[in-house]
Amino acid sequence: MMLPWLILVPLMGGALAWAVQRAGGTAVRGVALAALAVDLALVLAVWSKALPAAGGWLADFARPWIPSLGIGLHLGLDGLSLVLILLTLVLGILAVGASWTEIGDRVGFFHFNLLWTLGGIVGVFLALDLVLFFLLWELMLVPMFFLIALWGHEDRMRAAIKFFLFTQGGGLLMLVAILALGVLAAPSAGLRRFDYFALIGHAPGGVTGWLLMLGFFLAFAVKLPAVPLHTWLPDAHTEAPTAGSVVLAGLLLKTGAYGLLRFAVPLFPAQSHAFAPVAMALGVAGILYGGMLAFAQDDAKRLVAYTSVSHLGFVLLGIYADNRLALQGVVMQMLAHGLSTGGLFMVVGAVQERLHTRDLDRLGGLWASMPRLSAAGLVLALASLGLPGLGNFVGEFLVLLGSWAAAPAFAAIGALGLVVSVVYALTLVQRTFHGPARAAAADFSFGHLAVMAVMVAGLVWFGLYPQPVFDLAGPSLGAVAGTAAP
Amino acid sequence: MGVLAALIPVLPLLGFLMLFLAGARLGARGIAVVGVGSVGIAAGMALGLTAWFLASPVPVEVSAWTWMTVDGFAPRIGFRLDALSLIMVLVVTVIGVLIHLYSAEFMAGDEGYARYFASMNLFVAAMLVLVLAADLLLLYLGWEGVGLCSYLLIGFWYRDPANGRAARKAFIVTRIGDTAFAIGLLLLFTHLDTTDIQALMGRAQGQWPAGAPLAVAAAALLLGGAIGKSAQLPLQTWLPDAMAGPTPVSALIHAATMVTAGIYLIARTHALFDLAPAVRDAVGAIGAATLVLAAFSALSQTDLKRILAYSTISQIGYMVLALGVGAWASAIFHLMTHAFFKALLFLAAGVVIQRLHEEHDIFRMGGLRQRLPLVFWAFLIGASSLAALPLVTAGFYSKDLILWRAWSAGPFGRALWAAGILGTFLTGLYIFRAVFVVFLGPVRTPPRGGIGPAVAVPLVVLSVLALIGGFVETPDFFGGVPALTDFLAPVFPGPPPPGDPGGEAAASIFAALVALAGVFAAYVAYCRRPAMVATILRHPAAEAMRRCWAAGWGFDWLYDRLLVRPLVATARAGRADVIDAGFDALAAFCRQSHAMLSRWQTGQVRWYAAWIGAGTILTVAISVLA
Amino acid sequence: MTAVPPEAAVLLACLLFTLGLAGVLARRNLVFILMALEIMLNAAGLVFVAAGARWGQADGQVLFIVVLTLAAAEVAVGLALVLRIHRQAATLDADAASRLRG
Amino acid sequence: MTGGDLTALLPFLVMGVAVPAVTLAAAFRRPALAASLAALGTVLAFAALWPAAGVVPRQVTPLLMIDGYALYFAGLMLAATLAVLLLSLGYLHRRPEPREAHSLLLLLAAFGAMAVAASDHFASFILGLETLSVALLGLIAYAHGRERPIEAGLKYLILAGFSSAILLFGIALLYLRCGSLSFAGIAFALGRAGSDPAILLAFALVIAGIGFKLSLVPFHMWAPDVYQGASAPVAGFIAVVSKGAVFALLLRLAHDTPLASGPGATVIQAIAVATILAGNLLALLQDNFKRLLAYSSIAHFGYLLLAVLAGGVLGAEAAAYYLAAYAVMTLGAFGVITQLSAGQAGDDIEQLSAYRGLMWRRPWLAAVLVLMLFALAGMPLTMGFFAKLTVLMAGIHGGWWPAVGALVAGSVIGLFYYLRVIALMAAGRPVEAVPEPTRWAGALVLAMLTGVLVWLGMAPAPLMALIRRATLGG
Repeated sequence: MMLPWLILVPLMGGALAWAVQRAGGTAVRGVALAALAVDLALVLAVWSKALPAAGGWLADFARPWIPSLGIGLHLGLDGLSLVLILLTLVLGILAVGASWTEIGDRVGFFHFNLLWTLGGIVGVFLALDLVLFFLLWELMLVPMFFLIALWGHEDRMRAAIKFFLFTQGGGLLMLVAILALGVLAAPSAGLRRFDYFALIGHAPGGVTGWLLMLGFFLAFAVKLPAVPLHTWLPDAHTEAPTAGSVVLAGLLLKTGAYGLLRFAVPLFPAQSHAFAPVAMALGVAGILYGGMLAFAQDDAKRLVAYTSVSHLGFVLLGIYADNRLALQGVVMQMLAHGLSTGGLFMVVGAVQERLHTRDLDRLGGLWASMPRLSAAGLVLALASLGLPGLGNFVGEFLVLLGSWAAAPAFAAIGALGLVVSVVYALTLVQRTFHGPARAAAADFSFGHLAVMAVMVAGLVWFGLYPQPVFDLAGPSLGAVAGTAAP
Repeated sequence: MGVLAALIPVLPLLGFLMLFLAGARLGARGIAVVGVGSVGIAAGMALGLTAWFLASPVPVEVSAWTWMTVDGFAPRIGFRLDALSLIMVLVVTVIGVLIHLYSAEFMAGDEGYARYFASMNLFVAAMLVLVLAADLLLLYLGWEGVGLCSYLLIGFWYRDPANGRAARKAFIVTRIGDTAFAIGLLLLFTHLDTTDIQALMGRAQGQWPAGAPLAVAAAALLLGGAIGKSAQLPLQTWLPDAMAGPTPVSALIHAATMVTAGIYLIARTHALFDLAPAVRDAVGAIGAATLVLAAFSALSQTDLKRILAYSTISQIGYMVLALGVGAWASAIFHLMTHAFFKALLFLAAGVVIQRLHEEHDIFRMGGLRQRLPLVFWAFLIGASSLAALPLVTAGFYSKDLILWRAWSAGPFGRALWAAGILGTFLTGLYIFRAVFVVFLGPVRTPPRGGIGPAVAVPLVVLSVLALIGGFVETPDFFGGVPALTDFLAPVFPGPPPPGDPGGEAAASIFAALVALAGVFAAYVAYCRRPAMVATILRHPAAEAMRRCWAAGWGFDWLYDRLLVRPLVATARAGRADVIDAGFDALAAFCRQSHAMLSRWQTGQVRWYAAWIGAGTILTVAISVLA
Repeated sequence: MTAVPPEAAVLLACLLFTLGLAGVLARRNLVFILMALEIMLNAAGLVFVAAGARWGQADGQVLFIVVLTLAAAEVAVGLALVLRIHRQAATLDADAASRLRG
Repeated sequence: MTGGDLTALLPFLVMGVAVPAVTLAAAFRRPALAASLAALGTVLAFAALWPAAGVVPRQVTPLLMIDGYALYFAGLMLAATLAVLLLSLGYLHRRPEPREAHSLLLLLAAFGAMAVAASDHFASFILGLETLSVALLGLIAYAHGRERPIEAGLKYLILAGFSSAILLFGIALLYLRCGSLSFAGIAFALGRAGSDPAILLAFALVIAGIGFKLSLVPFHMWAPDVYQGASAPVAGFIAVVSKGAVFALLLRLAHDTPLASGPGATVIQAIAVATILAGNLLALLQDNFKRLLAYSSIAHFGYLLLAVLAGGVLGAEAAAYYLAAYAVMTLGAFGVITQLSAGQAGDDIEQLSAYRGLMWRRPWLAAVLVLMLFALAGMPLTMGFFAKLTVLMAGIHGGWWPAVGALVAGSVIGLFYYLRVIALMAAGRPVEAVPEPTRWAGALVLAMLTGVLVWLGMAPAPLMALIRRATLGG
């Protein structure tokens, strides 16, 4: 019964935040924080009351919605969704905190969009009816579009539209695949259903099955993003305001990975199995290509954006390696990337807010005037390069370990990403924080520092004792693992 | 008692956390107390642990917690204290505390004082984790941790971009080796189902016959990690540049401890290398080649720290050579003595450089014997030990053992031995070149300031160690105390080498003579007839040779042309993301289509009617033809 | 009275239709275009009459009357428009009325 | 004619009474009275749908088939007409032209449209269609003293006549071949005799004629010019009522006769693909908002052809829902233009540059327009989402993959220009909203449309159930 509220609370909070706009920015932010905190409490309440059922499902909610089309309101929570929803809400709260001073105009509408995006993302992680999933998948795009288009930087309109077009293009292919799957899996039109459990195991064979699988894969690969469908990402991430970049990198990309884990692979096990080498090759290509481009950028946000391409390459590699090691690595990589890259965007965003530039040629030597900001940036960059002891290492190592078992060649080439990541992460550190002081501004405030502390603490926790996450996500991954392992 | 072993790394870690989080509020004195104190307590505990271990030499293991458990992959946060790790812990903590003490004075007044001690403490913690780790993955954590600290400290003076470049170079080049190490880990776990080092070695010996391809691959990959960290061919290029960091850093990280982690890794996993003879031979060859090439480079440097840097590469080459002939204990022995005398040399050099206003060029130094007597004696002792002057220095015993073991390892060993002998001559030559030029002759730059106790004490203690540290293991013809070998025997089991006291004595005498010849040559060339070198160098071929050596045999040049520039150029050229051009083309196609279709909307009614007519005909045609 | 074979009527209608079509496309004067339209409509009417005759039904004639009415209404409105155009633009050139485009 | 027949015919009878009443009011130059009577007529006719729904389906005279399907579309037409009537009130307020005839023409056109949607006989189709067309002609060229409306009217006159001639020729050929003008009679005759080139020719001509009315590619070229020339409410009326009625007829024709099977299906699919792609591409960088909506409307009817191709209950349901959604979205979009252009003489506010920063100047109107545009783009929580979903499902069910592919590609292209407009409206810095006189009738219409758009976008089940009853009943 609680599950719809998990989606509705942010949506209502967003509307309320907009409504209290006249009362000033603090009221708006307070409402937004409160809504997310309530949502977080709700999640924890659901979790604490849940009795793990078969397959690791902790909670379930099903109501008819449009019976004539076979579409229902079906939400379900398992360990995988739970982990990702927790990440969503925590990052959401941090994003509200990080944009405390950055956003000055239309504060209410900004938080409306932010909370609606978060609500859509939570919904995506819960939806078990494929049409509902698609609906929520699209829903989160619209407020995100506004976040980029209204509060973004110089080239925001183009970036926002590009982001929308790419995601929507992939999404429509997925819609076609969803509908076709529902149509083909039903014995008769009257029995057509888009429920996850009704469709699982009903993938058609032959060319049709392949095309449908590709429909799903493309949608998620755009969102992930997988090379060569990634080109929306650098623009969107670069132009978005800080909170937008944090949500984009930290959460929106994860919906792609979640989609692959929850839908693309389990719905089409045989095709995914055969497709695995291609997907893994794309993952490896993403690791190296994203890293190489990250290194070459002169725009700090763009650099961080490309690192996402590289990091999510590991995710793709791991998903299609498809054994427990790799999948647990994928989950960890998602969480750690959410924190580390989200944090880096906050750092770069703070730099931009203070110095009004992201141009690495005009930055440098920030350590002298902003040691706290720089130290935070350094730690996050280290996480990004996969330093053992921080979460990203656990994720990447497990992915590599799992993919080594599946395909040693891909794992070995993917491991070169460890070298590439050092190159770009240290380039970022050097060109921003080190070198002769070219610019100076006020250091992090206490609030910002607290946000960073949460991020770093999370990364250290994931890096040194990730077991709780693994225990939580394990049962859900059990259902995925082995369905497509080569 | 074993808990103590686990606690040793925790102390510097706590020191790091205090300095990192509250460094600014502690004040200079507080920073020094925390920084030095944390390592000092760790050193004290290490000494206590040694006493206890000597009483009952049984390895202990402590598990803090299981890092993660996924599908059989269950690395532990666990520590193992045995003879090998104990020696390493001692080296790290004792030399560590001395260098921390030295730094308290040496770095005083630097704006990054807290940052410096934080990084140093973190380094010590990571290094202790590295040597104490019972699990290969935890070892990897320490391994990367020390790499990080090395990066942070090389680039400590971050305002100069050159320092940043050197720091990144160090991290990136070692990371290449680390990646090999990581892949080795993947391979080992995948085939042996554990990452616990003891279990891993046991299973490797149980499952793989000698020369098994998997064993060879695993050993080769681990070797990759080791040569990266220990600056051996072909990944040695980062170490000379790493001298950009503060000198105590060079002493601790880039001479005494971190760079020898590769030696430790191979020694720790020696069972694997025993299964891969080909890789072991490669190890020996790499060591021999590195020691000779680096010695030539050391000979042609003018920067005091770079001389020492190349010397470090060369000396680690000796250790690697020892590993290559299976003389595990002698490698560790040399690791230990090298830590003493090389740290000593760096600390002394640090004082020299600081007193001469950051002057690095030895030819602008001179006559410092009278001005800085303590430093002179310390440097001289260090140099003697490095040059392996017979009987009175620690370096003599360790190096001699390596050469003897190489000699007795068959024909391939003899070749390695020859390289070692050549190296011995060169070592004496290059280090005494530095001694004579810097401390004798006329005063070229007057030194300023004196030496406080915090600098003096480490110099004295290390001088003593550099002299007497070799007596833990003396050859048969000179006392015959195999204390270290015996101590390490449980870690490195195997038959004792065939005793041949006569041969060993002869070899020792020969090596000693060669070393002395090197020193004499330096004396001739740089004290008696300084013009001689200049005369030789006037020959273009000699000058070209000198330049080649000075530039580290052109490895940097080669890598720059072969790898760095093409990769950077490719990356910069493709910066705008060529793939995006494809999507741009699609968009352009849509725009073109729009333009074309728009042009057809002429607004002329007859044209529209014509289209309706044409459409009708088309419709008819399709329906009739379909 | 000999019945006209429907084929002949249809042939004639086709001819008329094509003629009208060509007229619409070829003439620039609005009045001529309207006349050409009438011809096309009447071609359709002719087929209706012929078909009605073929099936012996009144429907064909009825439809013909409908078509005639329709044509008349169209011409009436059309001429009114042409008048307004003439008053405003002083031309009856159909091609001149092409401000709306793109 | 029985009482039941009269009950079924009641909505039409109400309209039949309303039209002369409004004519009288117009003749006496009573614009307010004419408008009120017209509104009353549409409301009453709408109310008459309920009693009529009780007695359907039944064939009333050989000309009209009154079934749930016809009533559904009649309701849609009437609701749309009422919306346009109300929107026109404020729009015409200060314009020079007389206002009374406007209501009359709208009512007349709606009457024709209802007849078209209910006809299952070519005679009634032609009659209804021409009533509709002639009334539309008056509406398009309604404005005084400006060139654009006249030019638009002229183009519509010539091209509508041209296409009518083609359509009539096709119908005549069908009649010649089958001996019947009723759909059932034609189907029966064809079922007995099978098809031959003459039939294919006739069908092709009919498709071309209908294609003109629906502005399908390549018969589409008139649409943007006419939308631009006509006033915004009239453009909305053409886009919704005229096209909707003809589409309803096309569906019935395709259902009753083999028009859309065999070669016809190939033709329709080819037209669908061309319409979707060309319509969207033409709108891509269009700078005139009315033309942009015209092209977008072209593309939407390309999507709708998937429902025709799919046929059957699924196709009919999809089309019915889609048309309802389309009516709401299109009227909403044109309604915003109407509201913006209300109370002023001259051309409408239609250049896109005039929409820059609209979100900050007229936040409520802009919000409505944003919602309508997102709905047109098929975004969730609006009717547009389920409209696209149902049509897509119908297309997939029938396996019309080229058309499905075109729909996907077209939707992505379409998204671009909708977003472009939205981005433009969001551009610029926030300013204080300009207080402007609110046209209450229009505002009410827009509020209702927005409410319906969102409500039926979140809970489409009631409307879908209604459609299912209507289509199954027919």
